[in-house]
Amino acid sequence: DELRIFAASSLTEPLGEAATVYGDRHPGVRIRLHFAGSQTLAAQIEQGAPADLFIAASQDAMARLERAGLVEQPAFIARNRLVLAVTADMAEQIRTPADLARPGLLLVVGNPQVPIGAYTRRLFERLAGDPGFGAARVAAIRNNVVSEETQVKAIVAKLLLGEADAGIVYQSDLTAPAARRLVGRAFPCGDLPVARYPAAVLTGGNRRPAREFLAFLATPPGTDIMRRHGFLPPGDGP
Amino acid sequence: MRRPGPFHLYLAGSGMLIALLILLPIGALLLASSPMELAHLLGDHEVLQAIRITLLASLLALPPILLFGLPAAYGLSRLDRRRRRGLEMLLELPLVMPPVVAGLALLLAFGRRGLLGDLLAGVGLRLPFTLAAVVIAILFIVTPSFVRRCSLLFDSLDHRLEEAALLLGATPHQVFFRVSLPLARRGLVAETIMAQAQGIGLFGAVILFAGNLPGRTQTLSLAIYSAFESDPPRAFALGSLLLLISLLLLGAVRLVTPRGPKP
Amino acid sequence: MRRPGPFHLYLAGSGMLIALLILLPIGALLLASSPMELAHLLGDHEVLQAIRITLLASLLALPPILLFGLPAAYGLSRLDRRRRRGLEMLLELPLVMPPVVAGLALLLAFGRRGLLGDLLAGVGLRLPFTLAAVVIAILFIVTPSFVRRCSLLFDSLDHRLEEAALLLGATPHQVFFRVSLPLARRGLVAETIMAQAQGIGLFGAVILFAGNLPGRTQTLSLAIYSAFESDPPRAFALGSLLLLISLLLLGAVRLVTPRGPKP
Amino acid sequence: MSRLLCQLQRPLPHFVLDVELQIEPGVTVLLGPNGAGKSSLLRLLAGLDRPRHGRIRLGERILFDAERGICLPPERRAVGMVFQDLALFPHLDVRGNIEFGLKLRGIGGGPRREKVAELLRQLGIAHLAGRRVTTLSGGERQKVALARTLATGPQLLLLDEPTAALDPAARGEIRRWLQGVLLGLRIPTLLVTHDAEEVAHFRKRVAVMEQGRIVQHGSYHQLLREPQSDFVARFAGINVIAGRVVDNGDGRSFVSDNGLRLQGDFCTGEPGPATLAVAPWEVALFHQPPGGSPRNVIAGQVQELVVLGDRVRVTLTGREKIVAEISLRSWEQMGRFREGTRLHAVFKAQEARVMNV
Amino acid sequence: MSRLLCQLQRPLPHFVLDVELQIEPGVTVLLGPNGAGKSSLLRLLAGLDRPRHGRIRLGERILFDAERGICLPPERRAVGMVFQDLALFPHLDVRGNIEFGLKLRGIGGGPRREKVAELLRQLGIAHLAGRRVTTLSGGERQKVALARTLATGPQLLLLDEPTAALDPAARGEIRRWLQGVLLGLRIPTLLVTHDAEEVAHFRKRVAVMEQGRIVQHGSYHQLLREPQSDFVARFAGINVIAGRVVDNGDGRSFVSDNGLRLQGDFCTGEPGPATLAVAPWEVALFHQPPGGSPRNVIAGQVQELVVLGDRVRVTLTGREKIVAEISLRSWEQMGRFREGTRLHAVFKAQEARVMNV
Ligand SMILES: Nc1ncnc2c1ncn2[C@@H]1O[C@H](COP(=O)(O)OP(=O)(O)OP(=O)(O)O)[C@@H](O)[C@H]1O
Ligand SMILES: Nc1ncnc2c1ncn2[C@@H]1O[C@H](COP(=O)(O)OP(=O)(O)OP(=O)(O)O)[C@@H](O)[C@H]1O
Ligand code: MOO
Ligand SMILES: [Mg+2]
Ligand SMILES: [Mg+2]
Repeated sequence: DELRIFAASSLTEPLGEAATVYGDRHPGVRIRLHFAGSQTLAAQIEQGAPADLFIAASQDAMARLERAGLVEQPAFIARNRLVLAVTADMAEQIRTPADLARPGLLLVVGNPQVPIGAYTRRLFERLAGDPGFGAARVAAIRNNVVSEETQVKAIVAKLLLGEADAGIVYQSDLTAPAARRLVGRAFPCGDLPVARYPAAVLTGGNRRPAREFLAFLATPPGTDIMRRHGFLPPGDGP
Repeated sequence: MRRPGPFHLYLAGSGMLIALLILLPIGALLLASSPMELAHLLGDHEVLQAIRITLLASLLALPPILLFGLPAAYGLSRLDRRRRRGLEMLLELPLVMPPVVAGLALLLAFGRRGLLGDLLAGVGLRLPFTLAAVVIAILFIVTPSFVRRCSLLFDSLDHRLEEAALLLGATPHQVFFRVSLPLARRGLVAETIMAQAQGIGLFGAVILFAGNLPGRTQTLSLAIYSAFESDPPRAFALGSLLLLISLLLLGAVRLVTPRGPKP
Repeated sequence: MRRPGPFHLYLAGSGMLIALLILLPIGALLLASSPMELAHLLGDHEVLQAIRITLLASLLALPPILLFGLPAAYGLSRLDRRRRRGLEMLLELPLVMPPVVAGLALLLAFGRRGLLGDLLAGVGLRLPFTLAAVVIAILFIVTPSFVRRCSLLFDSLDHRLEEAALLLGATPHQVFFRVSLPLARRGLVAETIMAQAQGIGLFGAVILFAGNLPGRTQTLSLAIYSAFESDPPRAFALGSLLLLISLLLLGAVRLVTPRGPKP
Repeated sequence: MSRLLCQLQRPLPHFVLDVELQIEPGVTVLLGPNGAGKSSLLRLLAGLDRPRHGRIRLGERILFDAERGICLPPERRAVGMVFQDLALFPHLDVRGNIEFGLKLRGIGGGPRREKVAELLRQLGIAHLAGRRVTTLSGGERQKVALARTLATGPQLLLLDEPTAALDPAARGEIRRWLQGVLLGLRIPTLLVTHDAEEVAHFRKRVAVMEQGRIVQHGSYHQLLREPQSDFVARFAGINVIAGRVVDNGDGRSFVSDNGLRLQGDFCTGEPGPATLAVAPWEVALFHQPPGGSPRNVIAGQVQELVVLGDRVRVTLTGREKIVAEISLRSWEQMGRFREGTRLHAVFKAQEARVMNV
Repeated sequence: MSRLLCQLQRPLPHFVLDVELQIEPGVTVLLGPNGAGKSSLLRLLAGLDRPRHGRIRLGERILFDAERGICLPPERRAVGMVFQDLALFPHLDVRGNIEFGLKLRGIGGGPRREKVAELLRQLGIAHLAGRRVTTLSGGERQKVALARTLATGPQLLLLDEPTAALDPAARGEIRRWLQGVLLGLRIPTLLVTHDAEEVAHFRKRVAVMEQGRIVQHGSYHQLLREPQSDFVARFAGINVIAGRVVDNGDGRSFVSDNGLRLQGDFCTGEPGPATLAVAPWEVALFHQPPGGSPRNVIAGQVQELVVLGDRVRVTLTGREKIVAEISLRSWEQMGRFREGTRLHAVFKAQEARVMNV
């Protein structure tokens, strides 16, 4: 049996590991992983790519396939929190997100058209609405944005290379060994936007192994792998 | 003309095959969005900005490409074979680099912590996240193969004509400007057009090295990529737009450059 | 040689500037990972697979490029100007397309739901996510400019030599194979090398059209992208590896193609 | 034993090339001023350019017929051509150039090597066999071009100034060799040349082209006797004086456009525009006007004096310009006169010809 | 009023070019067989190639000195050169080619236009001014190349077969015009040619090159009288017979390598290897061997017969080959003999020269 999983690139690490573990337990199943941007994957599936399971990093891409009737009912398999990543050099200067307002800082965020950027924009809106933080400060922070990357990892790369001082990324991005040179700073307010990873079995694919793999991800070994790579359990709600 | 023999069919067949290979995807892309959508895009501020930056960057890249690329190509074509080999390989290398790698390499060289970081900081220059970075990325990707190919064109010139010019009193630079350049003109114009085209389509290296800030460094190509993640049909439409703009541009360049006589 | 005048300094200076533009990023990239790391990569199964696929795909793309590209270029260079213009623009268009757009366009054309989807399905062909798709992506990106540039090289041949061959009894195809090709040989070899190099570095179009399946369609360039997502330093190292392999390749090609006499 | 018949029209920038020509086996020399259309005619015959109208027949084969829409491509015409600018293949060495056509015909191994060796020997370039053609001297290149064309055994041979770059010795040799070869081959050959000696050599059939038309066609001897154009006269070195025949009661006289009046038996022809032709060796020179009633005397000053072997060519300018060729001995006897000397030229009446134009 | 002095060495593939030459203002003709190194010498003088050893001085200016490490680049030598293959600029029209050098010198507007117009007129190509050079005929191209070089006012002129593609009339005209121009310019000029008439024209100074060396240098007259090599003899059309002078008691005789024995006053020179030179016009032909004791008679068969104007050139082969030139009249009187006829050639003793070699 072959299981063809199309998954968002940000899941490269945990899904790779999960596939190995799952493969050990189910020797009859060969897992093929295909990582790319969520929309790339959606476009490929639309054009008839042979996939059994689709795990996206945004609801947009999933919704697109749902509308086309290409997937079954999706379910979330993980969540991811936004964090502020700061280079080691700047750890002193940037202790809290409020410090981002300092003039001259180089801040890199996601493009609002990609999931990370959309979440970041919502985050800024929340912060602006938070009297404790202040709209003026958010405006100053936005002023420090030098780039809106289309890939989370591009933000990480810029921080690792020291091109930028701080960036807004997912919690999971800080778990990679290379990211140890970055410092994470949590955002203050409680009601933060959270990224959700919907997964769905394709209607035209090999459904049984896909469902079984999804089920595995929800078992303790599965959630454990996700957690170790910085992802939160799916929780509930939309 | 003569009656077409099997060889002519082979030529025509090859041509048609390649035309199909190009036309099918392009046609499919253009069909995927309606003219209305395209017209609509032209009213979008961000799109217009991206077009502006695309044109600006490729326009800014043009003078250095010509100013340094042409003489470098000419110099290369005048070197002896042994010395050429290494240089030619050097010029071919950037072609191999996938966009991410090229972008990373550029950051490693010209970034804040890069090889030249301190030097550039010393003179108060910060390249990444600026239009300059877009231009440098274009230069890095486009110039080497431009130089390599122009040197091929210079190679194919008749050396006697340059000697004849020398004997009429032309200094080497006059020979270059009045004989070599005009003789290779057709080819050089074509190469320049292609370099520009390549610059317009550049994506990976630009996004890594220059970042993606609308109105500052976001080229049309980056805008397309951004749109693709949230609104694929818009990306299709933007892609069509890019093609149409380029078509106009390529046509315009052809109109303004009267072709020299075929040597 | 003569004493270098200001013009020679200009030539040499331009050359050095461009050499720096290439060498700095490449050097920085190579310095970013230790030889140990590189050696380590060569023991990695996935990396070896990616190398295999990269080489395989660009090797498979070579015959069609030469078989159809060269005659198409030759045919083009023999057309009259009016008919050439449109075709030349057509050949320049794919250069402009950002990789994503190119990939999309390919999907729209050759995908299961694409323009030719039913046709291809009818003959039992499924292109996306196969090695064939990688090859087609390479062909789509590389062939047009290859054809355009080779036609420039054919243009610069002395037409009299082809006439002389005809009069010695050569049929048009003999003229092509025995006169035109050998005469343009140096340039054609160079263009072929560059086309191969470009194919190796291809990314965006491949990931969209052919997917990123390790062992099946994951080229080194895609492997770098994946590594970039999980382990950026590994991506650097893979980038260096890609450069070194290409360097070896480019050098090897030079060794096996004895250069014809400079015409 | 096939002849070439052609009747062609094609517009050139300044005039229309309009030729009707029949070329027998053997050499026909094609003469004409620069830009007359000689090379253009050769290209039409070879099939490299296409005539607007007309037809070309070589023996039984129709190479071209505008009306019937026949146009054999060059490679199927079996026409050999040596280009004015040679067009050697720079990517091949001397041997490679010569055996090019043989290889195409599938002639391999021994026979090919022998054929090439023979040609190399006959042209005296055996030592160059392995040389790249770009390193040859002008004359060496020309020999290779000749060998390359002859190797293919063409049925019609078009030679565009094939010996122009050869040194005189080589030229003479190759001319003789060519003659031998062509005698053996017996194929129609059109030889473009500007070399009078070459014309003298292949003297039987000479065609003269001017402004795209064949203006004269015959033996060299006929040309010399009745040059029908300025070019032919100047080519042959004949004096031609333009004027008109007038009838003056007691006979006719010739009055040149510049007012020189000549009388005598030679003034045949009808009254009206005419030209007078007289060969330089039929002109005698005197310090004093000869006695009697000198009716064919032209007085003038020596403008140019060239010693050619044992003869001296003297150009005299007075009312008309006239060239005389006298023996070195006469010149010495006349005191080795120099430029500027005033002399009188007299020509033997029976040698001069007046032709109506 | 500057002369060119050169002393050069440069290895070529088959021999070493080794030339010592002094060229006075005016025209020096350079002759030599194909591949002798003439074009190569011109390239060295022009600075396009670099000699291994030696020096070149033009008037007071040192163009090259290997020892002192001086090597003026071509563009600063003020050397005009017409290439054997012309090398016209295909991207410029005729006018553009001619004014190329003038533009470089910053000569603009009126003076430039006038200069160009004058040259165009003088060469008779005014109607071609706007033509692309690729559309010119061979002869037209050569005229443009000449005009282009002369326009720049060079101080040394190197002309590599500049009239080879011209028709004879144009050749004569341009030769005369060139002579006029050069007389006016008074600059040293080296003219490579294979045309005997051209040599006769510029007869005062002739240099002969063979195998990379100047083997003879003098007036054409001297060359004709004492051809010091086979090439010169054949060039001038002189008969040269190789043999040796032998002393036989009652005087000396000349014995050719093929065993022909000739006796007479002309057998001067020391015993030993020698050549006998006799001009064709000094050879008389007879059906029967002339009476008396014919000591300078060569019997043979007519191998070739060419009518040149009023003379007939007859090639006789017997023990030795000898060429005679007789008048058309004599030939007619001798019954218009043809190829194959057996004849006897006799030369006037006082005209033959025996030279020790
Ligand atoms: N490709 C062309 N385009 C325009 N005009 C041309 C072209 N080729 C030749 N001509 C013109 O046609 C005329 C005849 O040229 P052609 O080469 O046949 O002359 P030719 O008799 O061979 O002269 P020559 O003895 O100088 O070689 C010339 O006036 C020439 O300028
Ligand atoms: N670039 C070169 N490489 C090798 N050999 C060459 C080169 N150029 C000339 N030669 C050789 O040098 C010799 C002299 O050539 P050159 O062209 O000087 O002869 P030339 O006297 O001008 O003859 P021609 O009268 O035929 O033009 C020839 O044997 C020629 O083959
Ligand atoms: O995980 Mo994504 O779809 O590359 O943001
Ligand atoms: Mg011609
Ligand atoms: Mg020469």
